[in-house]
Amino acid sequence: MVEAASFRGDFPILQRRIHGQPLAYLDSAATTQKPRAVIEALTVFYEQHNANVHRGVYTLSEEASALYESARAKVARHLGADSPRSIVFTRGTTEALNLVAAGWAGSRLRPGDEIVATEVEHHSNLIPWQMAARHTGASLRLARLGADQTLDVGHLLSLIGPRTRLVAVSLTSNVLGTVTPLGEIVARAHAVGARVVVDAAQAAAHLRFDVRALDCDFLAVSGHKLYGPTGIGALYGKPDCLEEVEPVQGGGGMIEWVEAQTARWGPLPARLEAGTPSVADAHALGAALDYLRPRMEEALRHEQRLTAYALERLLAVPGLTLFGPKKPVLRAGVFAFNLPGVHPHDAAELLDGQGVALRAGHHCCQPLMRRLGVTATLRASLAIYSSTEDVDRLVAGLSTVRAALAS
Amino acid sequence: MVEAASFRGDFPILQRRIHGQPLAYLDSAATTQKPRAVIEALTVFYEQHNANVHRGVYTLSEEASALYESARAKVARHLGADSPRSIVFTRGTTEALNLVAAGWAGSRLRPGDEIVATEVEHHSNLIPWQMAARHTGASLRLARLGADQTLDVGHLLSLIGPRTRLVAVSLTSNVLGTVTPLGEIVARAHAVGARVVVDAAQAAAHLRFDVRALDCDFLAVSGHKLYGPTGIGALYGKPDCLEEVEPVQGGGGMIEWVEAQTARWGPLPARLEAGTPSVADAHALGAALDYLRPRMEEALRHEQRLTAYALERLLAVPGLTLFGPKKPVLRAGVFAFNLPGVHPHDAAELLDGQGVALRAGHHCCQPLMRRLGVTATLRASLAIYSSTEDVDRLVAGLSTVRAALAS
Amino acid sequence: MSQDLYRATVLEHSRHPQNTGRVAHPTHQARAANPLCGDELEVTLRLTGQHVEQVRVAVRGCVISQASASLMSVIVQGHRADEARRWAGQWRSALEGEADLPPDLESLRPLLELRNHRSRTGCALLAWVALERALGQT
Amino acid sequence: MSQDLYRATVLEHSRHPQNTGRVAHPTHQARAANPLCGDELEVTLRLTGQHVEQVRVAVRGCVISQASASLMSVIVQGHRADEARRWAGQWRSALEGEADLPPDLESLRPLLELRNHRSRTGCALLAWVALERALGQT
Ligand SMILES: Cc1ncc(COP(=O)(O)O)c(C=O)c1O
Ligand SMILES: Cc1ncc(COP(=O)(O)O)c(C=O)c1O
Repeated sequence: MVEAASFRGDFPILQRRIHGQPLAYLDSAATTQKPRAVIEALTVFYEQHNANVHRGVYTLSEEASALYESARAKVARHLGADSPRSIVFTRGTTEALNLVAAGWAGSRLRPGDEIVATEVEHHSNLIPWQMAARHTGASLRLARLGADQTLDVGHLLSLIGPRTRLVAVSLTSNVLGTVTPLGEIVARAHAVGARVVVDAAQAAAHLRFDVRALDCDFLAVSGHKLYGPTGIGALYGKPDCLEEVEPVQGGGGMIEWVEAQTARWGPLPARLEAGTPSVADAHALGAALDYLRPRMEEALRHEQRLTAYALERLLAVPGLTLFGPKKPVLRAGVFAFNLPGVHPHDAAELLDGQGVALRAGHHCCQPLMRRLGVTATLRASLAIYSSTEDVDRLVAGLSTVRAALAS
Repeated sequence: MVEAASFRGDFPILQRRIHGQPLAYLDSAATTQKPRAVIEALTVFYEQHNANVHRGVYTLSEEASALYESARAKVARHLGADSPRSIVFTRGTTEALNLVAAGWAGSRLRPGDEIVATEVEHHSNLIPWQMAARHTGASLRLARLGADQTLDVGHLLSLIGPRTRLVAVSLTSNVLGTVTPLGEIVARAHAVGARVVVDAAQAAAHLRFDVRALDCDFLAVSGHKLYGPTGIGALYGKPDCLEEVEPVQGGGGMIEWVEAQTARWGPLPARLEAGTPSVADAHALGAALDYLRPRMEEALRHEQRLTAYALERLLAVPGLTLFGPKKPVLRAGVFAFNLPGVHPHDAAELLDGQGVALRAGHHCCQPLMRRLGVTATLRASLAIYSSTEDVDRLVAGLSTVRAALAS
Repeated sequence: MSQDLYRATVLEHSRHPQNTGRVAHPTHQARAANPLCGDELEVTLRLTGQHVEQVRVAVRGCVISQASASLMSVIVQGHRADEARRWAGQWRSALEGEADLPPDLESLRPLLELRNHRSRTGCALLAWVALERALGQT
Repeated sequence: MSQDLYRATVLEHSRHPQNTGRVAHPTHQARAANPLCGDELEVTLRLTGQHVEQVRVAVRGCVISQASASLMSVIVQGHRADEARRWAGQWRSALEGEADLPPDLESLRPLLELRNHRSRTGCALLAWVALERALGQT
């Protein structure tokens, strides 16, 4: 038995009942639930400190600016960045990756240059590179899925060559639950002078990592998958890499000097944050990290045990097809699977009737779905507050689904 | 006497004390304070309905999606748009204007084409057009400030000609407090086949307008200046105009079909909202509009009276230089001014010591500042919760500032 | 509501769908797909004058889209093309808005539960979208 | 705190600033600007060997930047260039971080209130930034 009781009480939504049943929330890979401390941080901000940032002189604006910058420092610390100046706030992973695609690749790549990504990527770590390639004339090469349903790292390494300028890869897959071994990839990329951008959307809350140790050039995360609010995320960049990113939005807060026809950009990271930022959401993301960091070790241990438990239980469901690796050591708590003869949307619908919330669909990974030979799957995913009971209820629910629907 | 008592109680932050004094918040043009209903909407969302949108099948995701789309409908109603499909959620006005600049102008303008904007614009409605012009080879022409310190509309009209493709203008200036008469501008622009994009950041909460009546093609607003949270805003576009906007970000939620090298975009407005949106902030913006709309008439009446009162009191301060028009009928509740021999930052600092919060600086309008012959000004701005007492305390504070600092 | 939905006639129709497959020599045909789940469906028709003589639907999809396709075929077969078009519009209005079901579409009522269930309305519309497309052909 | 700040020696120095204007034949000079408010300032120096013989500051700015410029000129004049550079760094560390003031900079203490007041630290640093730039010239 693995218990999460100490965390569960911190998440008010887990008291919700769905169709008369307690909520078993198994869609944390889509978005995590929020601890009370995060929700309260929003309230405190708006009731006590709300003002625009950008250095208003008066007390409230000083406070709002200080909270905003302190959140930046917390994100830097969580990712292991040397300096808060390496952190650009964005709406989420998608905006962060697009910022690199438009602001870095868009202005630096030339025909003949190559971007290397993978078939396993979320659309947010694929379409921006398609767009950058189309825009610049560079070409996009995708590493394939191996026969073992994990990324074929050997193939990825073989794609990195003298023309490679950028390698884009996720740290944790949102479908396979795999964790990409980045060490050799980064080394190879750097050896040919390419930059590496890491999609850490799924990793940020569930894996211990450090941008210094990874030695990646850019890394993207979403606050809402990190127990923080929607509307905030971050791009980490090494200082010299961020310096190479051209602003893609112009406006207030990012300039030093403006003439009628031209403007001189201000310093980083503000240069890449045009307009009023998501001040309150940034502050609440800081509160999420304050919540998570002292609990991180215990949380990861809990998630690992629960991952092993869920894997065992799911693999025991008759006929169930699990995608991705079957060994717990290799995987995060994300499980994509199907039941024979049952459409995933029907299954998700019937499970919802029992209070079990999980996702059905392509999970923004259409190319990967095609490789797996399906159009959609069910997906259950775990977080700090997930419990064995959630898993048990999923497994029990799957039996009733089969009974009701399987042909 | 003008009283705002009925509204003030709805805004918890107005209970704050600053240096032992009650808060007189006079920086609503930078960001408005939030009514309790908005703060509670965030809490209710995260405690009851939080899930990712993009059509998860289960109850929570259905609820989150419904709340998000219902907020879109409320924004559409507030702006007078025919359909929620005309509303694209963005982080704020800046992102909305940049979306038109990069997604519309960036892909449609050619060398020889002209963009017309004005010297009065906020950097967020100027730099995106500088960038689009540089990017496409189009040229940017700026209408000048008239001798009466309002936009020279005659000059603006004279700049609109056969090469004009886009006219970008603000509805309410965040420095002069002027309201731009858009009727003739829009008519002239349309007569030459140009699109009109309106920066309504300052107007959205303080002016009654309607995109149908304005007949503009695009219009941008910020939630945080509309009693809503930070991190959310909107771009309105006529359906055929939005159709012309190329996505500038790729990712989850905006596609219909993804291959390895290409993707087919999905329908509007999702096509222009890549990645997980600011779901909770959108919902809370909806709550802000629910709060504002039944009170709108009373609020505007209150703000108009208070504007007249503030104008009279400020003009009576010895030596004070007020920028922009001096007649209340012509202006919104935004007052940029200076005291002779007093640096605006020093004044703002001393006023803060008395609990009076107002902004000092260039207000993201450096070109306008140069036209006005200053580098910075003080700025006081009003909202639904502002009171005569706030104005009185400002005026009293200005005397002590003068006594302390004027040379 | 989910359980009810799946227990109703819906499940019957998905288990024993009517008019599946393809019409031998169709005069009209069209496909529709649901990008959310990748479901696909093809409607083939044989019209004689304005009369829908025969309808067949080939579905790869969820219970809802299967049931909706089967019900659609039963409703439409043997009726006039303009009626079929009108019913498609009425069904859309009922599902996406507040409109009530006309008597001719009474058999679809169990699927009307999807009204507050935006993620699945596409499944219940899929066959009708394909039908509209097929009838739109000249 | 604002009131205190403005009541202190600060105001005195801004009212009666020391060493204003320009050195007649400067050996070193530099400008600095605060983009936030447009304030500008020029430091001119005459060095004899490593010795800061004369300092003058021409300021158009707020009380804080004026007072800070005046205090800087008094502190630095007559001292060695490397000391002046060190003081500039120490003042920055004190203002932007937690470092304590060294005894030589004691006269700047009233301005240390700006530590928690990020919007104004630039004003208190402006003259020192220009000084560093001027001394950076070879
Ligand atoms: C692996 C991965 N990358 C990117 C994203 C996009 O994140 P967001 O939607 O927060 O921008 C997600 C989440 O949906 C994801 O799982
Ligand atoms: C006139 C005007 N335009 C644009 C903006 C930019 O709005 P935001 O910072 O919310 O993107 C502002 C506010 O700062 C403004 O006053």
